[in-house]
Amino acid sequence: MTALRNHNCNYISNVKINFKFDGKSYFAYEGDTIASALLRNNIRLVGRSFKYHRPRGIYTCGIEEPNALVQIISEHNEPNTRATIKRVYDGMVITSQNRWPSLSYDFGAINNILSPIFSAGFYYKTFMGPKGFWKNIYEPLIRRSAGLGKPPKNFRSKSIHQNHNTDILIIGAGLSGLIAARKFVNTKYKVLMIEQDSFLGGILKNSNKVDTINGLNSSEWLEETEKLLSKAQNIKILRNTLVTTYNFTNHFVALEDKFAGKKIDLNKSELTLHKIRTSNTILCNGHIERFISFRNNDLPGVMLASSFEKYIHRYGVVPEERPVIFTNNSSSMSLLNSMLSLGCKPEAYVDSRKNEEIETDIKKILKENNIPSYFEAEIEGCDGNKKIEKITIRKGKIFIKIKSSMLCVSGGYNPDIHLFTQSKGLLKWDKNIASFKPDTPFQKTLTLGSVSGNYNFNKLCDEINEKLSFLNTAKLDFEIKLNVSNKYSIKELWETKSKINSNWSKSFIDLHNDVTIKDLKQAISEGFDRIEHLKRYTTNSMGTDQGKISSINSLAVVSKLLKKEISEVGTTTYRPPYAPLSFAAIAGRSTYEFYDPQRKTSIHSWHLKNNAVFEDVGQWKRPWYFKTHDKETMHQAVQRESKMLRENSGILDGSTLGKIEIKGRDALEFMNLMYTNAFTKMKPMTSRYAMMLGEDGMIKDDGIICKLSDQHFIATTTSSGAPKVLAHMEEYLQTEWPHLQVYLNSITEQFSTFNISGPKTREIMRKVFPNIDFSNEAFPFMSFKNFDYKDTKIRIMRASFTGELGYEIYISPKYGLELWEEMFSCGREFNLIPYGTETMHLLRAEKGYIVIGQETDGTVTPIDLNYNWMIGKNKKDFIGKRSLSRPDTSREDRKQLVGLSPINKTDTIEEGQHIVELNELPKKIKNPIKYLGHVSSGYYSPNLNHSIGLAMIRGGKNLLGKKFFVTVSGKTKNIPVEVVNPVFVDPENKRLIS
Amino acid sequence: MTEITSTSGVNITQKYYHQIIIRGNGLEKFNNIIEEKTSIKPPLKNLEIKYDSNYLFGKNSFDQWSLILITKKDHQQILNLVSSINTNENMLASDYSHGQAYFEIEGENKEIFLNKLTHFDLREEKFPKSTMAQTTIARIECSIYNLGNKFVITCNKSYEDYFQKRLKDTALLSNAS
Amino acid sequence: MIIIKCPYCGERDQSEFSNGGEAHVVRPNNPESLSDKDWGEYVFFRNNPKGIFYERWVHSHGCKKWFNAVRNTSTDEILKIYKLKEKRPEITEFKNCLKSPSGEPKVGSGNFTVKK
Amino acid sequence: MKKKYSIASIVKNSFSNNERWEKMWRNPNPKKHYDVIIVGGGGHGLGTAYYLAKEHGVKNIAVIEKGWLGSGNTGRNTTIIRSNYLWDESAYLYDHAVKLWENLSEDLNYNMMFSQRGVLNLAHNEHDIKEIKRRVSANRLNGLDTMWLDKNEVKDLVPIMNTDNLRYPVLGAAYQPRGGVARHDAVAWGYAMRADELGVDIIQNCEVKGIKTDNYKVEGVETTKGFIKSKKIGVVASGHTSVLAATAGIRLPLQSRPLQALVSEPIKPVINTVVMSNAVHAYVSQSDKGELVIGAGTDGYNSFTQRGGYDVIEETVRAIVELYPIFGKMKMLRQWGGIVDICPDASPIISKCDVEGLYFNCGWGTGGFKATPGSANVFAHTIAKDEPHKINAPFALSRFSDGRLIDEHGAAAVAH
Ligand SMILES: Cc1cc2nc3c(=O)[nH]c(=O)nc-3n(C[C@H](O)[C@H](O)[C@H](O)COP(=O)(O)OP(=O)(O)OC[C@H]3O[C@@H](n4cnc5c(N)ncnc54)[C@H](O)[C@@H]3O)c2cc1C
Ligand SMILES: NC(=O)c1ccc[n+]([C@@H]2O[C@H](COP(=O)([O-])OP(=O)(O)OC[C@H]3O[C@@H](n4cnc5c(N)ncnc54)[C@H](O)[C@@H]3O)[C@@H](O)[C@H]2O)c1
Ligand SMILES: Cc1cc2nc3c(=O)[nH]c(=O)nc-3n(C[C@H](O)[C@H](O)[C@H](O)COP(=O)(O)O)c2cc1C
Ligand SMILES: [Zn+2]
Repeated sequence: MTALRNHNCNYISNVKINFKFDGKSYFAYEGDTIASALLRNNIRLVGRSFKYHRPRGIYTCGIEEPNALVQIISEHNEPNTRATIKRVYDGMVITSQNRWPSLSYDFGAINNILSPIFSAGFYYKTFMGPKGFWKNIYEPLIRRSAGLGKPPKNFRSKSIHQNHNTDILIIGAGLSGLIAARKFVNTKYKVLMIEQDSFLGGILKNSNKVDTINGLNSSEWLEETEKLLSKAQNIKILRNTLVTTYNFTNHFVALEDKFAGKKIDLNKSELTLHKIRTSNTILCNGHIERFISFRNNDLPGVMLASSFEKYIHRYGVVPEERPVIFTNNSSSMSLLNSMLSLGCKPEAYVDSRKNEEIETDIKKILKENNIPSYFEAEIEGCDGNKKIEKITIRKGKIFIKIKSSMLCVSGGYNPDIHLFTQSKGLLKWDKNIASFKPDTPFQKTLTLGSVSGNYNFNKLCDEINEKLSFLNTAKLDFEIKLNVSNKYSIKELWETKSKINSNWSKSFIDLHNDVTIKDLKQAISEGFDRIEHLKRYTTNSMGTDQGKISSINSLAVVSKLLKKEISEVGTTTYRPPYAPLSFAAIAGRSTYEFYDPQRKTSIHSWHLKNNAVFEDVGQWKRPWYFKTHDKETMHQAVQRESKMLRENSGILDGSTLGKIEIKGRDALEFMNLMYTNAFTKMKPMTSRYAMMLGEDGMIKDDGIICKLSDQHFIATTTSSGAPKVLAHMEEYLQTEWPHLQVYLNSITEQFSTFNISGPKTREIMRKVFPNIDFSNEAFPFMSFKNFDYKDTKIRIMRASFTGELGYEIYISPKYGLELWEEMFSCGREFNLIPYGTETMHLLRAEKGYIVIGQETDGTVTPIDLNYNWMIGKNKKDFIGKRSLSRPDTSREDRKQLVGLSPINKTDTIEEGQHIVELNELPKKIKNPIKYLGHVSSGYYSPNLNHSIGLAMIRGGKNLLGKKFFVTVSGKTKNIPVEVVNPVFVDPENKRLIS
Repeated sequence: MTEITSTSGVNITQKYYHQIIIRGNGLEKFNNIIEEKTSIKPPLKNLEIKYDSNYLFGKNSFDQWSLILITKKDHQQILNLVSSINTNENMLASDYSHGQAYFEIEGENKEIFLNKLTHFDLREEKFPKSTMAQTTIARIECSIYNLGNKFVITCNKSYEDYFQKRLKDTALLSNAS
Repeated sequence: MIIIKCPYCGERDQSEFSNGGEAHVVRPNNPESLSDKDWGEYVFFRNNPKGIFYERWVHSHGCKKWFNAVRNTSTDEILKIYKLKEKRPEITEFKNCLKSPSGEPKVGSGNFTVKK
Repeated sequence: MKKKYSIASIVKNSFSNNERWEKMWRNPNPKKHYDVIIVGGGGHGLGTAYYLAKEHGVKNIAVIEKGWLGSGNTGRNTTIIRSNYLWDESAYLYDHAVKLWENLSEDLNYNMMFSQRGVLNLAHNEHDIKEIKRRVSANRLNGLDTMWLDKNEVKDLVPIMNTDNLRYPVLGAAYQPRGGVARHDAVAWGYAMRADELGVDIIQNCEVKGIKTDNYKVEGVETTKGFIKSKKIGVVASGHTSVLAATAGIRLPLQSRPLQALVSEPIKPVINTVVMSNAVHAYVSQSDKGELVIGAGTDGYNSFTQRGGYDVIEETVRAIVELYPIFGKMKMLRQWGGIVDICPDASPIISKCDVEGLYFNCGWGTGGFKATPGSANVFAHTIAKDEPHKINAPFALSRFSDGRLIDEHGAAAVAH
């Protein structure tokens, strides 16, 4: 068991670094993956399997790895990292997963002994009783043993996104990708080429199949090509970037590892997620080798043949000097070549093909080098304790046992169809390569090289020239000389027969999820005879590798069991991502503080300085209340603000209110259709509270409408409703009433808006605006005027949401803060206070004014609110009108708005509680208890000195004066209340119009 | 002018301009009125912009224009212009001056930089010089004007703070690796 | 993610648009004259075909303009985009577009990957 | 029950190499005629057949499924089960289901792995708090176990949750301890097995092409395996229901939209409760196998493709990473979509229609898995008795004319 170094490898440096695996220090070279480094150190056992905790090693040399998943402790415990992809760096700390207490002595391995019981569907058939056992005993146990790695720790990412728009996307910079790219050098096409590895070359660097291209040896040709491509202005290459997702309309997602082989610096972006939109896609992403199932085909030491070869050429490590090779196809010749050229000789060569089917070149090499060869033979199985020790070959009826610690397996090559099928392209079974290959693309997708099922080097250039001929590129021809035979031949072989028929013997079909061929057989016998059922019942190909090296095998095995054609069996659905994709990268920077944009008013800095506590309203930050000192609670602050305002005056930053300017010949008609109110008789320069419904008759939004003229209106909307209202208006204008000449502009942002109200307000306004007449006569309630102010204009409207004398001031944000401060310096002597949304809500509730989204919930009509006066009776039509007369909306016993007053004045009416007829509730409610409705708003009124409530209750209009009970959260005793008029303060509106 | 960030190949500054949004039918009479009021011939082609050192006039869509005035002006002047346009029954002009934030982005890497924040196709063929577009950048709605050597981006003022931070964050992180 | 060609702004990512459901549903001229059932139909019922669908989109994060599209809902392919004022294209125009390469039948959700 | 599963049966079979298990269900050819045909072999359809046979003694039933059992939304949902709906009608319906869930594994002798690990609905702003408190109070009066938890209590249940340092902080949550998750596929398989035992013909790979009616009466279904006669037809085809209804000349107020979900790679237990957040669109639970099961939002357009836009996935993952920063170090293993049938009021339709003998159970949209046993149970009643059970009476099609909607939008933006 020793690994050698291949000194001819150019892709790995000589710089030695150190890392830790399961507590022990090892060396590696810069450029190593965890897997190549472990192999270099002769480590074969790297993890335990998912279900049976069987010892597992390194099976492949790439993204398809099903076994070698490790946890990176030095990177916030990153779990389930593929050792075959992740680069090592100096000081990296790694542990194995899914074992306890240690990798070699794993307690969970008992599952392997119990495995005959843990057959497919095991969980569904047991653990059903006695009652409570599932919840308290079985499930917690199952959970504890589930999962692979441990959860990560203390992590916050800074990954960024990069969008691309391009003409041509080439995925894979292997031989075919590079040739294709060379055709585009200095053409008019913008080309993006993406390669998952840090080096270009694909098969050229992963094997020694190719000898020369146009007379250059393959590394020289690579160098020439790289130079050519990097000089081309129109071509961009991304390395260390894996394409994971092929969406509709040629949209892609690819993940770039910015720190491949380096320690992550958390102040930087560790990953870049590329989002790509392209006109044409060229898939050159190659092939994936598959395995063959045999007894114990999961033992550490079993490795795919081409992966073994890749370790030699790409990472300069020969994992084992004398492995056994097992194949059913012609491709292992290059492995033989590679090994022999380094002076290593395989222990044996086992080929399932018949003597006459095997290439003469291969036979020649075997003979010349005296390699024990077995044709028309297969591996029966292998044995060993946590590693291969003995390999059994079956040749006819004879069994031959060979000692070796490694077994290189090749079951043939599958075109890597994952991305192609994600794009919804159709596949076809190709007998010659015994695999599925792309057939009909659904999008503008081309496949070149081995992904297209073309395993013939000599036909590669023809294929590329032909398939790209529709584009304006020159023909390219390369003469590719090989070290191996060009012919690819394969004989189907999916599983070998085990000579031991034990309950414990296992041939795996899915290594990751520990699915055996036996499981498939059992599932079929139970009636799960569709491939999708088999997948779900056995969890076949549902692991983190998504069955990359095994799914075609399982289809083949199943088709044999069902006696069907493999194309009849079909595949399961390929879904993104191609390989597990980092959540951090998907999220990008639009998370944490950037999760959603924040909107701030022009007064924001003042609010901060004055200890505002903010509330999120849509994307806006609005002052919720202001703290006068650190210890002041929200309740105290709101009580103080509310009282002060009704005594003196208060001012609210209302800049977030939506504002829409409506103008045009037919503006009046339009407004009459959009709102319930009638605007025809309304005088210019006056304003009106208005209600907007949906076609279902339910309240959508409300606001104040200012009429400048019949052709010109300004509407205000709720803060969070603003975009919806504008969109709603635009929709009707464009789609239903294009004959109306009306134009709309959102002017929300063009004004800072202040709502000032309270008995002292007029005095303050006079002081701030000494030239304006604020008398009742000159400036009546619900009127507005424009005034000059500095080099701008302001609009002042007499309106109020608190029930006090009030004005709304609209001013350019340029002067917003200045004026706001001015108001405070003038208002100081009148005890002017700033107040927030909570106080606003309290004060309006005292007046019985509703809030959209609080009294209304999408099921409330204006009639339910007793707002019949807002409905233009004589209007023939407005949006939602017809719905108000449907049987249900005209019912008498709908939920209607009322006020609630506690009979016992110290009781608190809680928002969200319900109105019932019982004074007490049972402790445990078994049968539903009838209720009349719910408390939509509940506040402690500092002005009445008791709790008040607004409520929506059944038939409320007729219940004035009746007594009911309101539930209390967490208590069984309800509080008695009286149904009252919802206007608690100043029902005659004396204050309002004072 | 406030410098927001200046990193390898990208230079972003915030500017303070005036702006008017005009709505109307875009027919000949409309164009004449606009020209008469503003002394600028409005762009006629959809998405076209006209500009010099004093103004930037873009046609956002078939019935909407935005006029950005680059040189410093009295607000009153703008408001007068707005109300004089508004004397026409079937036109709507709204002052957008102080409700918008204006950013200019220059430098050879400006496209790559912006494409970290938007999917918008900035390629010359798709977004030629002297045109404008409305799209989303950093998750907010923006207008973007292509002046060839630079892009002018405008968004609602309430996002100013957020947008600045996103720009800086992107510059910092893309610089780093 | 679909790419949609706004008739006014050009090709943009679908995330800039909002879908407005079935197209060519005209708001009744005189709602009061409708029966409850008919009015309910107008408010709540929209076609939901698998295959050719006439629908509305609005470029909500762009120019804010509405337009119509014909889309194959069994493949998401947009077959035609036209302005509101333009005539509704005849369904016969799209007869040949109904099958996706994945062999998606008219009724059925099959996720086929293999050519039959 | 013929097939009896237990640890004993498992051990016994293990000795015969697990080669002697019985078939879960037959694969019959369709007969010419059935008393009741159920179109759609999802959980609701199979359950309906089971209850029709078991509780109403109907003998001659077929379930016709165009793909494989559970290939619709039953096999692709995030499996969240809860009953804390706002309106009484919904609360009764969904809690009827939860009560059935609680005994379903024993009832069918098939482990559905119904795991009552509790469901949290997070509040991120004042509006959420108000909405949730109202719901908690209404639920309480309806006898449900929903409660309000403050931020610290939420944090105790889910310690890895980031509650403060985020754009929309977690301010509290509604918590329903009886809520949880179940193993989706097992639901279809369990019902199918027991329905089959009671004589129901489960016919897979048979697509109903049209419903034949004559003079407002159903006559049967046209299928890819020929015409099959029946006087009663129950359509339970989720996303495809309106397409089928159209063949009988019936219009339904449904829109079919993609709804997506995703799973992470499996890890050791890290989150023990189901957490839902409407405001930031993040629905997450951890399965018994260890993967995080994450639900996304619906795509904004009609589609029958069983896949949605990548932007929706991105939205969801942003929210997940925001709420649980450590999940940033984890990876998405697979994403997929289903086609959900969305009703204007976000409530289902379980109803007769103008055509005699034609019944619909649809409109479950994004949240019908939780209702499976309850819905199947009352739908069986509706078909057998030709009149609704009192629980599903309010869910009639006629509500769209008279306006008696059951608007659950407020209660759930996406009602997983
Ligand atoms: C991603 C996602 C997440 C979800 N998350 C949740 C959740 O967390 N909690 C929750 O409660 N709900 C959730 N749901 C919703 C839930 O999955 C569904 O409401 C529920 O499963 C519907 O069950 P069903 O039996 O009615 O439909 P389905 O399971 O869809 O069954 C309908 C069947 O009808 C078949 N069919 C269709 N047309 C025909 C035809 N012409 N002929 C024959 N057969 C036909 C289909 O193939 C399908 O098998 C989610 C849905 C999705 C897509
Ligand atoms: N005769 C034989 O035995 C045999 C067998 C197989 C292939 N071939 C020949 O070998 C040549 C192979 O060339 P090729 O270009 O098709 O394959 P290749 O292996 O040279 O290149 C594929 C490249 O794609 C990259 N890649 C794969 N998936 C990716 C993803 N999702 N994102 C980013 N990068 C990804 C890989 O890292 C690799 O570099 C062909 O000429 C073929 O005919 C011959
Ligand atoms: C609750 C749940 C858990 C899942 N877990 C996994 C999983 O661990 N691995 C996997 O590959 N797929 C998993 N899936 C997804 C399925 O593989 C499949 O994508 C989904 O059922 C939709 O089917 P389709 O992709 O064949 O269309 C899961 C699905 C659900 C509903
Ligand atoms: Zn547009």
